[in-house]
Amino acid sequence: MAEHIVTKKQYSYVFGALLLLTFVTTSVGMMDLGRLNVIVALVIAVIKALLVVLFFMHIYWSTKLNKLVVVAGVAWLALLLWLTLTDVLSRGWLPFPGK
Amino acid sequence: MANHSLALRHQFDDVEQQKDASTFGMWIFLATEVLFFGGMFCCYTVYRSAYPAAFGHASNHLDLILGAVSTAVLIFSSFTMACAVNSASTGARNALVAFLGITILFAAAFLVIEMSEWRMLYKEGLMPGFNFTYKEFDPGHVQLFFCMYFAMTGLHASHVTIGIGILAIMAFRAWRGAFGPDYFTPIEISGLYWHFVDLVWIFLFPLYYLIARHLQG
Amino acid sequence: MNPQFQLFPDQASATAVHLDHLTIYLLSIAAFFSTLIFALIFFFAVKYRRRSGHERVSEIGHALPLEIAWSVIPFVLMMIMFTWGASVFFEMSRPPDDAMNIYVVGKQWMWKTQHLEGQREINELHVPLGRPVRLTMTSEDVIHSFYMPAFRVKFDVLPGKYTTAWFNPTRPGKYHLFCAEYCGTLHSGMIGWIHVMEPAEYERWLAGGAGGESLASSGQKLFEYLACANCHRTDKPGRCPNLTGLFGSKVQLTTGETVTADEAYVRESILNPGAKVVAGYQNIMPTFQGQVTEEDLLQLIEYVKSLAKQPAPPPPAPGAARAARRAEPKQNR
Amino acid sequence: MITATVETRDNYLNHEYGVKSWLLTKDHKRIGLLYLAAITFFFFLGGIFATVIRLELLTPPGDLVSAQTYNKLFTLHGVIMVFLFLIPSIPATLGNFLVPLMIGCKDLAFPKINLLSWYIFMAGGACVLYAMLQGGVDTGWTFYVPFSTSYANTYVILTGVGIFISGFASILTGLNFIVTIHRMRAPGLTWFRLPLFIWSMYATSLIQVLGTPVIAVTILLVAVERGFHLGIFDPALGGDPVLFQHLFWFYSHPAVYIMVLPGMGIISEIVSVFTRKKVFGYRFVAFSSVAIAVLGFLVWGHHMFVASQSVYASLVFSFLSFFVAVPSAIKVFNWTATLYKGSISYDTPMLYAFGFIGLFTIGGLTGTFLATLGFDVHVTDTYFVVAHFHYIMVGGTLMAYLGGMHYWWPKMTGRMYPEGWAKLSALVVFLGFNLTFFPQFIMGYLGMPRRYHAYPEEFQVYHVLSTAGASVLAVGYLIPAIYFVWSLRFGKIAPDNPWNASGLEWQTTSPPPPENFEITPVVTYEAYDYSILEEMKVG
Repeated sequence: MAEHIVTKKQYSYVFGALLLLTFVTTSVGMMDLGRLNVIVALVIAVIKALLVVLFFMHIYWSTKLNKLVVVAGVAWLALLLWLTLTDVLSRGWLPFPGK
Repeated sequence: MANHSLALRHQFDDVEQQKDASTFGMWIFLATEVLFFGGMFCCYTVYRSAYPAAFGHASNHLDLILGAVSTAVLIFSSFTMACAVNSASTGARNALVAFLGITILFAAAFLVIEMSEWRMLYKEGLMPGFNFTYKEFDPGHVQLFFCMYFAMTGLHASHVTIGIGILAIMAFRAWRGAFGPDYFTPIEISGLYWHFVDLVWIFLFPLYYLIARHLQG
Repeated sequence: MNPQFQLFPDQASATAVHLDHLTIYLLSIAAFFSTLIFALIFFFAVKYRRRSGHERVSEIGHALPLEIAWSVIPFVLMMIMFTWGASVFFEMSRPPDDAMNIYVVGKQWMWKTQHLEGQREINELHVPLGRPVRLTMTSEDVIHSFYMPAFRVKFDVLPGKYTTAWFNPTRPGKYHLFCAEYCGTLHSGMIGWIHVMEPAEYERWLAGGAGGESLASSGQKLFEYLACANCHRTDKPGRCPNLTGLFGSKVQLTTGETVTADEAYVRESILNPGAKVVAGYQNIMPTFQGQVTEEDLLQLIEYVKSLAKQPAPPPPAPGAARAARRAEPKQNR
Repeated sequence: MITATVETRDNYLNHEYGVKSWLLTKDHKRIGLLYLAAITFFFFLGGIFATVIRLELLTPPGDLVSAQTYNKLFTLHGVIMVFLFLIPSIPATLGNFLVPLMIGCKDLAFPKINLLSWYIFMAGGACVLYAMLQGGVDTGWTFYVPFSTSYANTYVILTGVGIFISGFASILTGLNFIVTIHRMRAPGLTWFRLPLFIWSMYATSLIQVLGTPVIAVTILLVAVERGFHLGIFDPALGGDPVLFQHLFWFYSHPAVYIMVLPGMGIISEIVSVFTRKKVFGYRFVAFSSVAIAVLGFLVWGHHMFVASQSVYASLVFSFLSFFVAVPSAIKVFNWTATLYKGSISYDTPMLYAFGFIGLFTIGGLTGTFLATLGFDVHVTDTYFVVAHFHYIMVGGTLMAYLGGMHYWWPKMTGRMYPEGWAKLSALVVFLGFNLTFFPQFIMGYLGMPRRYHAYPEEFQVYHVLSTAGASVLAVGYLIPAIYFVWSLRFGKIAPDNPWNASGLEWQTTSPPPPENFEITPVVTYEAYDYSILEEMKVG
C-alpha cells in the first residue's frame, strides 16, 4: 500500500468545510422547522462525519479492507438500532399483549 | 535498512506489513468503539422516540452556543492532529511536536468547556444521581434525558482524557526523535483515535443540543 | 391431577392441545434428523473403519446438488415450524373479546389476583370452567413471569406497564402457577395454584368471599377519597377532562399527537400527569406517585373503564369533543 | 536470528525458564498455556458450583443450602462458566496456540497486546473472584434490570466490572486474530487453503470484536445506574427494562456462537484427519462459519418472546432465527458426508468428534424448537432451555474443546496422553452428559422453571437422574485432568506428526521452537490434502 501524503492545505479545506457546517447546523438548530430540524441536523452530521473519516482519517486513500471495517462498524450499529426499534416502535400496533 | 530493522518487530516480514497490520488493527478497534458508543446511542434513540416532548424541554437547558463552540474547538484539534500526521510523514520534527501540543491544548479546552456546562447543569439541579431537583414538565423523562446526556458525554470525555494522555506520550516521543518519515505509525494510529473522538462528538452535538429543541409542544 | 410422575404435562386448555400438536411435529422432525445423522455416523463409522493401517479413501470434494438439498429441505421444514409456531403464538396473544378480566399484581415474592367482583386472592386463582380469562398483569418491583404449564401460558410481568395473557380452561382441577422469571431470593417460593371450577361452583365461591364490593366501586370510592372528582367532574365542565366515555377512545394531546386511552395511558396519567396532557387543558394535575399502590391503580382503572359504559355528556373542549364522538369502547383499535 | 539446531530441540518450553519468562512472555504459545491454566481453574471452580446446585436439587425442598446461597451458586456458575471459561476457552487457549502455527507465521500480529489481554482477563477474573469472596452475587448471569440495579443487595457492581474488564481481553484477542489471519498468512496460503479451524476462529473473532463492546457498555450502564441511582432503565422514570434485554442479548446471543464456532472448527480438523479425507464441501463449511457469525446477530429477540417485546418484533426474530439453522445443518451434514468412504480410526479426538456431532445435532434441533414462537412461550425459562444450551455449550463446545486438547496435546507438550484412559473418559463424559441433561428436556416441557431452589415433588425423578448423571460427568472431567498432568512427565514422547496430519502446525517440531518454523513454510496445496504427506516422504 503506497502511503498517500495529504498536504496541510488539503486539510485546511476540510477543516473550513467542517467549521462552516457546524455554523450552518447551529443556525438551523435555532430555527423551528418542525420535522426538518432532525433531518437537517443529522444529514449535516453525517456529512461532517464523512469528511472526517474520508480525509482526516485517510479512508479515501485506504485499502479496501479498511473501508470494509468502517462499513462493518456502521452496519452493525445500524443492525442494533434497527432491530431494537423494530420492537420499540411496533409496540401497541394491535391490542396484543406486549404493549 | 538499519533504521527499519530497529522498528521492525520479529513477527513481521517487512515494515510495510507491520504498518498495514497496525493501521488495520486500529480500524478494527475503532469499529469496536463504534459499537461501544452504539449501545448508548441505541438507548438514546429509543428514549428520544418514546418521549420527544420531555427531550425537547430538557434540551433547552443545554447551552447551544457552548455546544457549538466546543464542537468547533474539537474539530480544530482534529485538524491540527491531521497536520501533525502530515508533519510526521515529511519528517518535520518540530512541526510535529508543535501540532501535537496544539492538539492537546484544544482537547483540554474542550474538556474545560464541557466541565463548565456540567457545572452549570449541576447548579441548576439537572444532574441525576447528584443534584436533580427539576420539577417542571415531566420530570421522569427529563431525568432520563440527562441520564443519557451525562452517560454519553461522560464516556466521551473519558475518551478525550485518554486521548490527551496518548498524545502527550506521542509528543514526548516525537520530541525525543523517535519518529521519522519512514516510521510514524504510532502517530498515525493515535491520529485515528483522536479523529474518532471528534466523530463521536459530531453526532453527540446535534442529538443533544439541536434536534430536540423545538419538540416541547 | 398432580401425580408423582409424569411424562407429559396436563392439557387443560384448547391452546395446550394446539401447542402439543405443534410439539409432536417438532419432535418428529427432530427424531427424523437425529436418527438420520446417528444412523449414518454409526453406519459409516463401522463400514469405513480403518483396517490394518491400510488407508484407502475415495475423495469426493463436494456435490452441489447434495449441498443444496440439505440446505433447502430443512429450511422448508423450518418454515413450516415458523408458520405453525406463529399461528399458535397469535392464538396465545389475542384474547377473545368476551374474556373475563382478572388483574394480577406480582411482587417479591407473591402473586396477588383480583376479580372484577372484588375477590382478592394471594398465590391462588379461582376461575370458572369454559370461560376465557384475560389476565392484565403488572409488577410492583422486579420482572416476574406468570406461568401456568397446564395451559401453556407464560408472560412476563413488568413493573411500570401492563401485559396481558389469556387462557380458556377446559378441564376442572388444580394446576400449578409458577414465577418463571428469576426475581430474587424466594423466586422458587413465588408459586401457587390455579383452581378451575365448574361455573356453578365458581359462582358459589365468588359469593362466599369476603369481598362483596366490585373493583369498580372500590375504584369509585378511591376516586372520591383522593378528591379526583373535584376536577374531573362528570356533571359540568371542570378544570380537567371529563372521564365519562374516555376509556378506549382516542385522545388528542397538547402536542398534537393522538393516543388511545388504554390501561397504560390511564396509569401514566395518574402517576405522571404531565407526560400526556389532553388538548385544551392545563398541566395542573399533581402526581399520585407514591400515594397509590399498583392495586389501587387497577381499581381506579376499572372505575374509569366502568365510566366508559355510560353515555358521554356534552364535550367541554374541542379535543375532548373529538374523543367523545368516538367514545364507544373498543372500536378504535 | 536464532538458529536452533535440531539436535538440542530448542523449543518454546525449554527456551527460557523461570516465572518471569512466563509472566512476561510475548510468545503466543506460552500465552495460550497461561490462558489454559487460568480457564482450567475457572472451569473447576464453576464445576464446584454446579455440583452443589445438583446436590441441592436432589430433593424437592431447599434443604442443603439457603435460597440466597442457591441463587448465588447458579449466578456464579453462569458468570464464571460463560465469561471466564467458555468464551475464552477455545479461542484464547487453542486459538492462541494454533493460529500462528496453522497459518505459518512467527507470532500473532500484536504479541504485546496478546499478553496484555491475558492480564486484562486475569484482572477481570480477579474482580469476579473478589466479588465471590466478599459474598457473591445473586442476579443470574443475565443481570436483568430492575432486579440487578435496584433490588439485589449483593456485589453486582464488582461482578459487573469484572465482566466489563474481561470483555476487553476478548475484544483484543479477536482483534489480534483478525489482523493476523488477514495479514500474516504464509506465502501461498490463500483463503481457500486455510484450515477450517482458522475460518471458524476468524468468524468467532468477528463476533468478539463487534458484539462484546455492546455488553461492555450495557454492564457499565447497569453499574453506573446501580451506583448513582440514575434511572436509565428504571420503569418509575419511564426507563425500559426491555431495552436492557435488547442490549444484553445483542451480545449474549452471538456469544453462544463465540463458544460453539471454534468447536465446529476443531471438529472439522479432527473429522478430516481421522478419516484421511478432505472435509466434504470445504467452501460450504468455511462460509457457513461466517454466515453463522453474521446471522447470529439478527436473532437475539428470540430470547424475549414473552418479555413483552412487540408481537411484530417477535415474528421478525423468530423468522430470522431459522436462518441460522441452515448453516448449522450444512456443517453437520458435511461432517457426516466426510465419513463416507473414509478410513476412519477411533482415536480419542475422533470419539469426541462423534460425541460433538451427535450432541450438537440434538442441541441445534431443540434450538429450532425454541425459535418456534408458540413452543417457546411454554418452555422459555424452564429446564428445557437449560438442557438446550447445555447441549450446545457442554455437549458442543466442551466436547470439542476436550477433543482439541487431546488432538493437539502432543504438539503443545511434546508428550502423548494415555490412549486407554482417554477413550474411557470420552465415553464417561458422553454417557454422563446425556444422563445429566436429557431428563431436563422432559422436565422443562412439564413446566419445571429454571433457577428454582425448591420444586414440586413430581419433578424429583428427573432431578435425581440429572444429579446422578452430573456425578458421572464430574468423574469424566477429572480423569483427563489427572492424566494430562501425569503425561507431562510420564507420557510417551510425541513425534512431530503423530496423526499424519497435513496442517502446517504438524510440520514443525513437537513442541514447536519459539519462532514456530525454522524456515517460513510455503504452501502449495489445499488443506487436508493427505497425498502431500506421501510426496513429502518421497521427497
